[in-house]
Amino acid sequence: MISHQFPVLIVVTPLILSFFVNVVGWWDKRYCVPIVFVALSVSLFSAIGALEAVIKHGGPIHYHLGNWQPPWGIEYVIDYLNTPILVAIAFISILVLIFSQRSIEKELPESKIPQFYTLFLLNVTGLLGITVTGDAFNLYVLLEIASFSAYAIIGIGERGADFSAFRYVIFGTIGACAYLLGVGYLYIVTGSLNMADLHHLLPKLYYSRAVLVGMAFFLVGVGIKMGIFPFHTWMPDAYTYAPSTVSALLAPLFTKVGAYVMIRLLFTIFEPSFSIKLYPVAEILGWIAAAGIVFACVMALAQSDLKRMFCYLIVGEMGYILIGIASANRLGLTGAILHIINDMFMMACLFTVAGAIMYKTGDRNIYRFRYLHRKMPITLGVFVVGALSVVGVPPMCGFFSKWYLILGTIEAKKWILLGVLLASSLVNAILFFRVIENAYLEPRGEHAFAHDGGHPSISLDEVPWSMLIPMLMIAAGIILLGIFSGVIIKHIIQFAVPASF
Amino acid sequence: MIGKIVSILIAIFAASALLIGVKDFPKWADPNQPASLHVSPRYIEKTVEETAVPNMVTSVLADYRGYDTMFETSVIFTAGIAVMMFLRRPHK
Amino acid sequence: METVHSATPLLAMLASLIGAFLILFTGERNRNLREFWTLAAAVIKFGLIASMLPYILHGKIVEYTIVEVYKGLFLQFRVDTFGMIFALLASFLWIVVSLYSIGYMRDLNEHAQTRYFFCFALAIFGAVGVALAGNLLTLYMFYEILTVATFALVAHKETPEAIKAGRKYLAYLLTGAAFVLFSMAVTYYLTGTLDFKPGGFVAGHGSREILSLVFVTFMIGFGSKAAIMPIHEWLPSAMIAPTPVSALLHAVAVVKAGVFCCLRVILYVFGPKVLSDLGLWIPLAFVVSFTVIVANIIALTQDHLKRRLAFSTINNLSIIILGAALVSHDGIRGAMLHIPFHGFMKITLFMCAGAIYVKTHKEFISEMEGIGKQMPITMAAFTIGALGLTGIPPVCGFISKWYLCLGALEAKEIIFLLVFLASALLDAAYFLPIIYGAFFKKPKFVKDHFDEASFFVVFPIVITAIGSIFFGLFPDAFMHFFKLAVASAKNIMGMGV
Amino acid sequence: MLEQIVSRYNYWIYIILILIGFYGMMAKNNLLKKLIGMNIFQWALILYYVSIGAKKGGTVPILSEEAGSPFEHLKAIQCVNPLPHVLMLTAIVVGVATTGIALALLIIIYRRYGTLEEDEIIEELRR
Amino acid sequence: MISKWEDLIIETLCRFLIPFMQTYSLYVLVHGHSSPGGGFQGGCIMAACFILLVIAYDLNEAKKRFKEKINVIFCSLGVFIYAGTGWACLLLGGNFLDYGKLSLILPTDPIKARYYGMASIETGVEITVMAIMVSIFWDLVTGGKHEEALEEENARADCK
Repeated sequence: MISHQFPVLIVVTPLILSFFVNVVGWWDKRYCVPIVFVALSVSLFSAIGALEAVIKHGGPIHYHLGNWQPPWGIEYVIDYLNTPILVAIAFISILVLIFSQRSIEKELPESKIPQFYTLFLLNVTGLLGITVTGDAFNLYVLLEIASFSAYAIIGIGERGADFSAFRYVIFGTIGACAYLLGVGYLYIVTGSLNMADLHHLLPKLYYSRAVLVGMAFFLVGVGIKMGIFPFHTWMPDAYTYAPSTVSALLAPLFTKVGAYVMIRLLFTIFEPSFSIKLYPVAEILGWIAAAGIVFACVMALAQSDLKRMFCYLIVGEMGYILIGIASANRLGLTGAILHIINDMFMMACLFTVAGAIMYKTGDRNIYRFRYLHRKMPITLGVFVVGALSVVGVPPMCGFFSKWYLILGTIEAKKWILLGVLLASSLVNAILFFRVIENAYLEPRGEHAFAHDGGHPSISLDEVPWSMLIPMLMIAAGIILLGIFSGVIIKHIIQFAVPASF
Repeated sequence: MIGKIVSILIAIFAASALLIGVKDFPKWADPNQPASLHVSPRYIEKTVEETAVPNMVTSVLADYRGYDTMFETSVIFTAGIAVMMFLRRPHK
Repeated sequence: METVHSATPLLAMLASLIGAFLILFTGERNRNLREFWTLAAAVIKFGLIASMLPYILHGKIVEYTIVEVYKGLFLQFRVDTFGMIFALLASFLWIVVSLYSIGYMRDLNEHAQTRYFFCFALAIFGAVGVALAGNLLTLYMFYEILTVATFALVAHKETPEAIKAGRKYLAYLLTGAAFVLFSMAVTYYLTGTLDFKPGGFVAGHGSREILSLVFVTFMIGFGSKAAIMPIHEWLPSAMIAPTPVSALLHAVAVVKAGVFCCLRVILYVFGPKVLSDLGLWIPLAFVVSFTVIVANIIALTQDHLKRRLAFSTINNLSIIILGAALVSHDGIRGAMLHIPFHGFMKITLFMCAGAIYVKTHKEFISEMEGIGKQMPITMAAFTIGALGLTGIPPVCGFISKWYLCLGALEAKEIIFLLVFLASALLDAAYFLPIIYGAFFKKPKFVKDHFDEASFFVVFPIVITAIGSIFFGLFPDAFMHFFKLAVASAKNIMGMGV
Repeated sequence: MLEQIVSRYNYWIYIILILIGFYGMMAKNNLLKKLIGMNIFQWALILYYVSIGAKKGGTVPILSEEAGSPFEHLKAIQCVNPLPHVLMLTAIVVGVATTGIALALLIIIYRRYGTLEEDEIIEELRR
Repeated sequence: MISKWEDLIIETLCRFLIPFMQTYSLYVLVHGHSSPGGGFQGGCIMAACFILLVIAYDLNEAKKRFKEKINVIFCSLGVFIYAGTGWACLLLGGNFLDYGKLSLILPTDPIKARYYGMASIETGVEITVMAIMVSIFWDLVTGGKHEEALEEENARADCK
């Protein structure tokens, strides 16, 4: 009985508890985190349940809200594509929540904490809803919830956050409106809002220009939310100035969910035949991806601020996912879907590390990290894991998704994309070993050579366990995802790739 | 200045893109456009016997697509909380 | 060839991995315990690997699959004769080197010893993983781990030059890794498998051009680690690292791993047949012969002892690859024998250099005149190693070189025979002066009483020196290098001995 | 062409509005003007959606007993399409919420930098 | 605008108007089913009353009638009623927001139950919209510092 309700429980539990958080937090702030934790763990549980249900049922499961048949009512659809992403979102948001307590206490005025956690929960609700919904307009509403809470929790960051948040409001609204235009253009020629229904209605309209324009605006809207290359301009500022918890929450989840929406759009609303063969969408995406990765690498090399460097890294990672989509074959898409999940973990790892360093030193400039490995060894250990994963060193998960992307580009004979992939991983190596050098190596003479044990003045000063445990779990997740990526693909992702490939 | 020119060019580009789509639209207020034929008729014809509410907008808003409306309300809620968090000072 | 499914390879790997983390968590607090972990892990690892030797000698293959990655693509250990050679060499020399580095580090009172031992253990983890890997993907995985772990060792001294050397090392090796990744992916796309097979598995897949391209990229990729000219530049500059590290780099783990990978690709991915069909071995052979000659000539000009040794290493590595590249039975045999034998001799030489440095802080050959009177044991060992490299019996270097020359003859390639001989001569030309100076020249300052380095430093030197003579006399003694090499050559060429 | 325009003039109007709003959002230097441009943009969209719902000869989508039309025999042709109106109720609310958040942000920005001109704020941030 | 105006006509007029406005907003709410109207519209009208109160009198006056704590609770309460209705349907064994299932606890048939379900959620919407609008208004006009802003303005008024 309960198992039948999993799809909706994933979303409505955090929603209804977020109202509690607001009221209860008004009386006593100490109850905020536990309530949020309960809400998120319920969604995690339901997400896992949904995953099991999908695997048992062996196909998509539809849930009709208000018991109205689609396309009249709104439906939730869980299938092989979105359930793993749901699980990942819920899991990471729980870890970030545990991580957040201390750093939020440090970075926010105490009076804002209840509202912060309300918005935190609403944001996760929105992201989960976007992932699970099967209705184009419902997706828009949830996108707006996620975006609004994102604007808000970004805007309370350090100096400059408010301005970048306003910029984000402008860009986000353009994106949302572009998405809404896309929906409208599809609605006026089909009269339907349900994704599956659109999938059936559209093929006979594939030569109408309205559909093409609608798709174009879809892509632009989603692209802005994803922060892919030409539309990324809001992202570095927003995620850099935001509180470190917030960037640790949004950077992994929001952009990846956008990537998920793009895959849904290209392969569920439209058919691959339209979005790949009829129009050269894949080609265009491929070029955008290549340009974006190159741009991101260059910009990231120019940064000395850790978080900002990571932000440009996200632009590059989005480019990887686009490459997977653009290579338009089974391997490439497998890589893209796998990379969505892997990248959630990698970015969560990196941004939580950045948050931990901020918490202890209050400084993000990578040229001032000297002796950090004596101060916070565990944090840096986690950082190294994440870094190696992004660089693409097996057995970290980053390598495996890159492996499938490479195979995909080879199969699609897109040699330029292949070159970009390989070269960018080298640039990532430069980026990260720059940081690792600054953090680990101590040019001789600064520490006494004769007596070991090194600098007396610098002693172990690690962040509290409530921050370490989530980081360690994420690092473990990175390695496990890498080793067992084969299992995940074998049982889940290979069914998520549209059958027409 | 350059920025203004560039932005107006972009705007015109976007608008012309939208206009290209408009060419294939059905005529305005055409009773036989797909939007009026595919999903909406049920809302109009069945609303009373299915929901006992004569106001179709309400029935669609609150029942057929009630889930949207819930999140719509949550959107307002979100905005309120956001404004509260941005501006409101702690109480003495 | 029947396969034995057993978890021994995994356990052997875990030994050093767990050891590494025990070292890390023990840290500076309790040095003896920390170094006990090092030795314990080393011994256990060697024991586990040696325990697989009987199976291998009976022509079996020990296999352990960790997990399936994709269709027909596994993370998998597969121990065959060739892998066994390298695994035995690395794990045995780890014991020696860790003994040595304990002494070295303590005598010099180096900093950050925990990190040093940790990365050392990880490097061995990677090297043995490369040896035991059953397919290219697994091999690549451990190859990368090895690269990253060694970076910290190369940059260990943390002087600006050291950091520069580390960067150079990473730049070369990660670029190489990217090439490897590319060619690996293409290979998988063409053949649908990456499992090593004696005699190669790419035959019949893909066109001439694509196969040649893949071979070239493979060679660039792994050659960057095997220090084939012109991509050898990182190796001499990595000499800045502490001597045990150089010893590890040269004799045991890193460059040997590179050569090992090259041989894997030449013999187990492409196979002699494809090589000779596509005529790919000729350019390869010429490149490496060029490397041999030029490296030797450069070595003549070096006065810094370790740099001279470095170029001698480059020369010997290329000799190994050359032996494999002349697709001949004896050549392969010689190449495979030269891997462990060169390991023993070269590690002796490096540890001698280290001992001299520990005692006298002398790094330049011109300063070492008469040092033989001061440290006779060390210099005796040095002499053995040097003579071995020049290919003088009864030191083991003779045997491998003998087979290499036979291989050249078998392949009817007189040029390459000449290359082998020339390299031996040149070896003599730059080693003998050192020995002569050390023993017969008058020291600048008179110091007649013996003044050896500490026990931990000298003992390993003696072991390896004795080892190199021992293997020269009984090449098939307890590690059975000879038998293993013969067996794998047989499998590859597919003909009886 | 003219027929095109006349028969779809509502779409032309909304596109012109979108053009204005988009230009305002991108080109204006004053953040408040950007915000106004944003509102124009959104309301243009709402106009577009609502105009989808129109039907020639359709009445308001509300049944009333005294109209004398028994519910059963009501045909879809007689009422305008209620769905776009519902969607636009949501869009309106979203627009209001966006404006609220943006205004709150502007208040903070003005407090912190003492101006709403974008370039001046960027100058301030550089410092 | 948040300080006192001292204008008899306006005050009396508001006293006279506000009850009617509130009644009207409730009318719009309950007749939303059979005529134009509903939660959002009603909520906005209801919020307008309190805003008018602030304009005509001052913030304190308005806050006396509509406490801030109450406001915060109402913000959540409305949405909670909405989602709670959905949950009720869930717990009664239907899908989320399947009002038909409410007939198990309401003395009506499933069709009519939908009517009542909608009524309840419209109420929720009205409450939330009203509370949020008022609170946004308060925060925006006073820049968040409610009473202090009031005192500042009064001080300025005294200086004049």
